[in-house]
Amino acid sequence: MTPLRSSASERLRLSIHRHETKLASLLLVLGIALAITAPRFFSSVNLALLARSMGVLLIISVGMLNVILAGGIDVSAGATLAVVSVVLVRLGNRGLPASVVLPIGLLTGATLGAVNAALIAELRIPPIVATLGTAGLFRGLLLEWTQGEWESSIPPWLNAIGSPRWGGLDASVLAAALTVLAATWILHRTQIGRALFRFGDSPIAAARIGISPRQPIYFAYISLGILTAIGAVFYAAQLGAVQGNAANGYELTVIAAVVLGGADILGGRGSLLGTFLGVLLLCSLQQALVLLHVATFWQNIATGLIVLLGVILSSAPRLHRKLLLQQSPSA
Amino acid sequence: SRLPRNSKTLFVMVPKLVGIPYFNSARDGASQEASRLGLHFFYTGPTAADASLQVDVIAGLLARHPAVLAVSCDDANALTPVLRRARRYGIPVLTWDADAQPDARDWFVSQVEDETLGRHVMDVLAEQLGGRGQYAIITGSLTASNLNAWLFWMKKQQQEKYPEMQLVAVVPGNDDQQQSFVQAQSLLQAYPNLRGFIGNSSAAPPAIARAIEQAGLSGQIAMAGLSTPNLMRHYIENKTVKTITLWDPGKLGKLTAAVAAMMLRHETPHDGMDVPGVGQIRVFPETRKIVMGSPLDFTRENISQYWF
Amino acid sequence: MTSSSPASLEKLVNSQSKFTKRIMELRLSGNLQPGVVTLLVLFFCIYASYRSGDFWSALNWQLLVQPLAEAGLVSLGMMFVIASGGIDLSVGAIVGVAAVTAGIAAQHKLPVQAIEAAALAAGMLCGAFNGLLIGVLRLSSILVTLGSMILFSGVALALSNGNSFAGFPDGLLWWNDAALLGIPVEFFLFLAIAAVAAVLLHYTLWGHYVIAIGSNRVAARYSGYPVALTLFGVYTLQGLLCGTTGILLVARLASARADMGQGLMLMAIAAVVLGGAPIVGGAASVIATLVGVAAFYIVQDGLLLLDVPPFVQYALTSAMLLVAVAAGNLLRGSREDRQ
Amino acid sequence: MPPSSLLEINGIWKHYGATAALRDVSASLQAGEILALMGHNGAGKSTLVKILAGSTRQDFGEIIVQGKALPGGVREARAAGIAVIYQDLSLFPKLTVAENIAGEPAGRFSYSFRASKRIAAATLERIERHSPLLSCLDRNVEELPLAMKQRVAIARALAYDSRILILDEPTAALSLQDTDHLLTYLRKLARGGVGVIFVSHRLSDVRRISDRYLVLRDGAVALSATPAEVSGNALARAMFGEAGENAAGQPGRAVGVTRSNAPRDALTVRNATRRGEFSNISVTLRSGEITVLTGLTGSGRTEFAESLVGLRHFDCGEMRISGKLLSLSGPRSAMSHGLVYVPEDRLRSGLFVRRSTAENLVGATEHLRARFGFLIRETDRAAAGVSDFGIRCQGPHATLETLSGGNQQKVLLARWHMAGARILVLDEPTAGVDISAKTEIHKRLREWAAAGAALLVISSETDEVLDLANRILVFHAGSLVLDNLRTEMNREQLMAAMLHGSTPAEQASAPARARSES
Ligand SMILES: Nc1ncnc2c1ncn2[C@@H]1O[C@H](COP(=O)(O)OP(=O)(O)OP(=O)(O)O)[C@@H](O)[C@H]1O
Ligand SMILES: Nc1ncnc2c1ncn2[C@@H]1O[C@H](COP(=O)(O)OP(=O)(O)OP(=O)(O)O)[C@@H](O)[C@H]1O
Ligand SMILES: [Mg+2]
Ligand SMILES: [Mg+2]
Repeated sequence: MTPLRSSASERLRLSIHRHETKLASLLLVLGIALAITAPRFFSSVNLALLARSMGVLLIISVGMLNVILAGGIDVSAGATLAVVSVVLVRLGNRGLPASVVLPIGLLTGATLGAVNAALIAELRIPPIVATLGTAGLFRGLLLEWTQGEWESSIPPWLNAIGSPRWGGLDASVLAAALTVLAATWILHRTQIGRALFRFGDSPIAAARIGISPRQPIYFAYISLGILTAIGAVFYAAQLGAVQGNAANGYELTVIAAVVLGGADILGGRGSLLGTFLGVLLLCSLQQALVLLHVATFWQNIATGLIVLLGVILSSAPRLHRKLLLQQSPSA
Repeated sequence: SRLPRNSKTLFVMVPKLVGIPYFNSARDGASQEASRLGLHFFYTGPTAADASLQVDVIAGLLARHPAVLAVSCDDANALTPVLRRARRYGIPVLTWDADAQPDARDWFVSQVEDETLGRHVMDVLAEQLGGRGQYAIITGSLTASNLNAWLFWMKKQQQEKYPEMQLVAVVPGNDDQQQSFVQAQSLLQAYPNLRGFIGNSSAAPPAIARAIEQAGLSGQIAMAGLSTPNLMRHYIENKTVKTITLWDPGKLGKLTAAVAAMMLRHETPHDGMDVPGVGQIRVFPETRKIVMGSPLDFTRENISQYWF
Repeated sequence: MTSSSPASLEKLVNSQSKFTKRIMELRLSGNLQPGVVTLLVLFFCIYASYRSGDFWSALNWQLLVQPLAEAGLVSLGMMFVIASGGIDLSVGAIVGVAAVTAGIAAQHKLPVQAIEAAALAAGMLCGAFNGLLIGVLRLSSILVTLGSMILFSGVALALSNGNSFAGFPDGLLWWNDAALLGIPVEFFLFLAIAAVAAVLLHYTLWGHYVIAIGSNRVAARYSGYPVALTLFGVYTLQGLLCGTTGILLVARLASARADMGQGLMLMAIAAVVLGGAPIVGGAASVIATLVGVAAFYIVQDGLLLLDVPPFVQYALTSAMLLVAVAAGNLLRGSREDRQ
Repeated sequence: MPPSSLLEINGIWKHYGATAALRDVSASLQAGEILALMGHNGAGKSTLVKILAGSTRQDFGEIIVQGKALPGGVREARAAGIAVIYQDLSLFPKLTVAENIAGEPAGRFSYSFRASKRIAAATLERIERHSPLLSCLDRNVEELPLAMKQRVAIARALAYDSRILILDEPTAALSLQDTDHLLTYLRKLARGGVGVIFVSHRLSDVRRISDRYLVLRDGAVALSATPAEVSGNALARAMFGEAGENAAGQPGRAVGVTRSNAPRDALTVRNATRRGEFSNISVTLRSGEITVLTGLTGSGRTEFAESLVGLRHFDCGEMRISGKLLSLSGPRSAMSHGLVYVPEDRLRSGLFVRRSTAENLVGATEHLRARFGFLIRETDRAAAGVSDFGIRCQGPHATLETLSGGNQQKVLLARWHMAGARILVLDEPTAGVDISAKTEIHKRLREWAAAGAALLVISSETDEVLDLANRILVFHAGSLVLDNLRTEMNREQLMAAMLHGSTPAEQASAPARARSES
C-alpha cells in the first residue's frame, strides 16, 4: 500500500544522507589510497593484526554506545579496564582457576558500572561529572592497592586466550563479533533496547510513557561495565602483563570511536554499524600511518585531521538542512 | 597526632612518578638506608610523568621545609626554578636518576653516565645483529629529557661505530605497555626486513618481546633496551630476549639516602669512597656529580640473582 | 489521606506559602553548590591546620596560588564554553602549542613582548580554529575538540621535536619571580582576568548571548542572536586564556614542552561543575568557578602536607567532586518540582 | 456513585511549591461522554491531565477508574485504559514517526520496526484516509513542522484502544479540516463507549462536541454543567470571574481607522517560490494594517513566513522592505530592517525554558537597549510585562518550565511586544491562550497596527481570522488563492478558499499541487 512504497524511496533518500554511508566512503577513499601507496596493508597478516587490535576497542565501544544512546557518557572506562585486568591477573597468578577468576572479573566490571549508574540515577549527578569522579576514585584505589607493582606475567590459561590462532586471529575477534550480534539483537528487538533510545532522546517524554530513568541508566552502565570486563580479559591476555596505570586515557579513544560512528553525544541516536566503522577507522589509521612510514611527530597531526574530516563529512547533511535541529525542546 | 614541623631530619625523595616498579625499588633501597642512618624518610611524587605536576608536588613540599630534598627530574629545565627556590630557602637539594640544571642542585646522584649507557645499549644490540641491518627504537614519551639524552648517544654510537646499521623509526610507547605493544606490532609490519629493536623505557622491552613472540619471530629479531629483571624474566628465560640492561635502582636509592645523610652531616663525598651496600663510587667535584657505577646486563645466567 | 479537610489544608498552605516561596526561589536558582563546596573546604582547612603546622604558613599559600592561577584561567575559559552548551577537550593541547611557540620565539632571541604576543596568538589561533568549526560550521563541540586535541598536540610535538626549550629572558620569568606584598603577580593577573570575565558574563550583551545559546541554540537563532559569531568568540577567548596559561607555565617552569598542561583539561571541567554550573550549559557564574578551582588545589595541597599517599590524594579529590555535586543536587530538591 | 461512571476524581490537591495548581478538584466522567475541560491559562488543566495520566502525583485525593482506585504511575494509568495527549506533545524528536506512534511493544523481546510501522500505518488509516503522515513514517519527528508533530501525538494516543482518552489542547496548531477530522473521530469513539476529556480554549470546538463542561478557575472547580444549562456569559464568568466577563465577551471588530490615512507599503514580495513548499506568491504588507494569512495545515504558511525573515531562502522571487530590495540571511539581518518573526513552535524555537521568566521577557530585546555592548538591566520591565499580559507565574524568577502552556505563549508575545518592531510576522500567536488573553492580545495587535506597524498574522482559526484581519490571505497547497480586504469577504468565501482553493464566485483556477510530492 501507499506508505510502504513511498517510504521505500524515502529510505533511499535517507540512506544516502546516512552518517554510516559517509563514513564508509571515507574509509573506502583511505583504503584505495593505501592500496596504492602501501599494498602491504592488505596482506593477510596485517589484516589479521588489524582485526586483533580492533577486538578490545570494539567490545568496549559497543558498551559505550549503550551509554551514549542513553544520553550519558563514561570517562571511567579506562580505569575500569585497568581495575578488572589487574584483578584478573592477580587472582590468576595466585593460582585460581579460570572458572573462578573470569566470573569474578565480570562481576567486578558490573559492580563498577553499577556504582556509576547509582551515582547518576539515584544522586542525579550528571554523567560526565559522576564518571570523572569515579575514574579518579577507581584508579587511585587500584594503584594504592597494587602499590604500583606490575603483574609481569599472566597465568597460562589467560595466555592461551591471547595467543593468535586461526591464521593470526584470536579469541578477541570472535568475542567482538558475538558482542556486536548480541547488541544488535538487544538494541533493535528488545524493550530495554528501545528504552535506551527513548530515554536518551527525551527523558521527560520517556517518563510520560512509563520508562523510569533507573531502568535504562542501570542497564547502560552495567552493560558497559561487563563489556569492559570482557575487553579487559583480552587486553591482559594480549599483553601478557598489566600495570596499575594501564589504559590511561583509553576512554577517550573509545568515545572517539563511538562519536565518529555517528552517535549523538546528546543521546537517542547512534548505530552499531557506525560504531564499528568508527573503530575500524581509528585502528586502521593507526596502522596505516606506521606502514606509510609517516614520521612520528606527524602521526598525531594526520590522525587529528582525519578525525576532523570524519566529523565534518558526517554532519554535512546538517549543514545544508533547513534549520539546525540538534537541540530538542527541554520542556 | 601532629606531623613533625620543619623536622631537622626530614629526607624527602621525589621520583618522576609514583607507582612504577623501577622507582618503587629505589624507594625501598632508600628507606632502608635512611632508617639505618636515622633519617625521617618521606617519599612522594606525581601520579603521572608530567613535569608541571611534579613541580606542583615539590612546591607543596617546600612548605614542609625538609632537611634534604632529592628529586628525579622529569625535565631538566622545568624543575630548575623550583629547585633553585628550594635552595634559596636553604634546603639542600640532590637530584638523582635524572638531573636538573647544575646550579639548581648541590649534587647529582647518577646511576651511570648518559653517554656510557647510550653507547652500551647500542653495543648490546649491534653485537647481536653483527653490526648490520635495520633497527627501530621504542622510547617512553618523546619529551622525557633523559630518555632523549640516552637516545642521542645511542644514535651517535651507531653512526660512529656501526655505519651498516640503519635506524628506521623512533616511536613513543608513552610508558604504556599496550601502546608499545601495538607500535612494535605495526613496526614489524611496516619494515619487513627489520632486524632489531631498542626499548628505551622500562615499559617498552616487555611489550616488544611480546610482539616478537606472538609474531613467531623469537630468535630472528634481536632486542636490547632498559627494563627491570622482573618485567623481562619470562622473555629472557624463554630465549626471546638475550640481554636487558639496567642498574640496580635499589642501590641507587641507597646511595641517594647515604649522600643525603652526608649533606646533613656537612660532609662532602670524595672519589672512590666506598658506600656500604653500594660499593665504590666515582665523584666529580667540578660538576658536583656522583656516579654509582656502570650499567648492568641481565642475561639467562645472572637474572635469577636479581629481584626488582 | 483522602479525608483530610480541604479547609484546614487551605490554611496550612497559605501559612507556609511565604516560607516555601523563599525556598522554591533558592532551590530554583540552583546556586547552592559553591556554598556547599566552600563549607567542605573550610572544614578541611580546619582539620589540615590542626594536623599540620605548615598548612597556614605563608610560604605554603604563596606556592599554592601559582598553579591555582594557571588552572583558574583555563577553567574560566571552560566556564564560557560549558555555559554556551559546549565542551572543550583541546585546552591542554592548546596550552602546549602556546608554550612551544613561546619557546621557539625565545630561541630566536625575540623581545619579551614578542614572545608573549606569539604565544597568545598561537593560543587564539587554535581557539579560533575550534570556534570556526563549532560556531560557523555548527559541528558538535565534543567531536571537534576531540579531533583538534589530537591535532594540536601533534602540532606542538612537531614544532618542538619533543625537546624542551630553555633559556627564556628574565623579562618573561618575571611573571614567576615578581610578587606584590608576598603574593605572586600571577595571582593578581588571574584575579584581574576573573573580574573581566565576570563583567563579560554578567553585564555584557555577549555574555547574555552565550547563556542564551547554551540554554536553547535554536531559539537563540530565531531571536536573532549572532550564534555563530558568539560561539566563535567563546572558543577564541578560550584559546586566548590557554595562551596566557601557557606563558605563565613557561615562566614558572623556565622551559617549554609540548606536553605542558596535559592535566588541565579534566581539571578545568571538574572545577566548573564543582562550582555547580550545569554541564548542559545555559548557566554560569565566575565566583562559582573560582570556588571550584580553588577547592581542588587547596585540598590537594592539604592532603600532600598531611602525608597522604599520592594515589589516595587522587582518590579523595575525586570523591570530593562527587560528594559536593551530590550534596548540591539534594539541596536543590527533587526534579518533581522543576519538571 | 452511579455504577456507569467511568472515571471518578475525588478531592484532588496539587501544590507546586507555593502555588496551588489544583484545589480539591472533584469530577466524574461517564462512559461515552465527552467532557470539555476549560479554564484560564494556569487554571490547572494540564496539571489535572498529568495527574490522570499518572506522570505527576497528586498531594491529596484519589482517582477511581470503574470502581477501582488508580495507583499512581504512568504504566498503571495505561493499564487502566487511560490514553493521553500532552500539551507539550512529549514526542521523541530523534525517533521516526512510526516508532513514536507505535510506542512500546507488548512483549519484552518482541520489538520490530516492521511491526511498529504496520501498527502506525493502520492507526493512521483508521483515523483519516490518506493521512499525510503515511508518507513520512521513516522521517524523524524533529524534521516535521509543529502541525505534523501534533498529528503524530494524536495518532500515538489513538494507536491502542483505550477506555478513557484525554487530550490537552490537541487542536492548538491544527487547522479547520484537521480539527474536523479529529472532532468527528472523537464523536465516533464516544459512541463506542469511550470517555473523552477534551481540553481546549477554542469555544467553537468545545461547543460542537462536548456533552458537559468542567471549568477550573485558579485550580478549583468553578462550573460543571451541560451546554444547555449555561450561556456564553456564564461560561466566561466561570472561567475568569466577574472581571473576565466582559473581557471575554464579544470581541471588538477590526477598525479601519488606520487604513484611512493612506497606508504605506512596508513589505512587498514578488513571485516568491520555494520548491515543494509554496510557489509564485506575491504579497504586500502595509503599515497600519493587520494581514491575516490562513489556510490548511501544510499549506506552507510557516515555510513562507520563515522565508520572509531569511530562515529559508526563496528559490526565486524578490522581496522589498519599504522599497529597498533585500535578501536576508536570517532573523538577525531581518531585525536590523525592523522585521520580526514570532515562531509557532515555542518550545523548540521560541523560548529559553530553563531560564527565568524575566530573562525570557526582556531577553530577546536586550541588544536593542544595550549601550556599547553593556546590558541595561530593567527588571521592572519584566515585572511590567508579567502584569500587562496577565502572565501567571511564581514571580519573574521562576524558570519558564514551570509556567503553563498558555502563559509561556504570552511570555513569547510580551517579549516581542517590547521589541517594538515595524513589521511583525506572528505564526499562530494565540495558540493555546485563553479567551480573555486572546482578546487582550488582539487588542494589542490592533494598537500595534494603529501605531503604524505592519502585521502578518498566521492563524488557522476562522473566527480569529475574520475578527482580526484588515486583509485576508489564503494559502492552498502552497499557492496564494485569495488576497482580499476583510470588508469584502464573508465566512463562506473564506471556508471555500481554505478547503478547495477557490471562491464560490470564480470557480477553482488556483494551481493546486499534489502535496504528496514533498
Ligand atoms: N512543574 C511546575 N512547577 C511549578 N509550578 C508549576 C509546574 N507546572 C505547573 N505549574 C503551575 O501550576 C499552575 C497550573 O498549570 P497548568 O499547566 O495546569 O495550567 P493550564 O490550565 O494547563 O494552563 P494552560 O491553559 O495555559 O495550559 C500554573 O500556575 C503553573 O505555573
Ligand atoms: N496536511 C498535510 N499534507 C501534506 N503535508 C503536510 C501536511 N501538513 C504538514 N505537511 C508538511 O509540513 C510542511 C508544511 O507544514 P506547515 O505546518 O509548516 O505548514 P503551515 O501552513 O505552516 O501549517 P501550520 O498551520 O501547521 O503552520 C509541508 O511541506 C509538508 O511536508
Ligand atoms: Mg495546559
Ligand atoms: Mg505553521
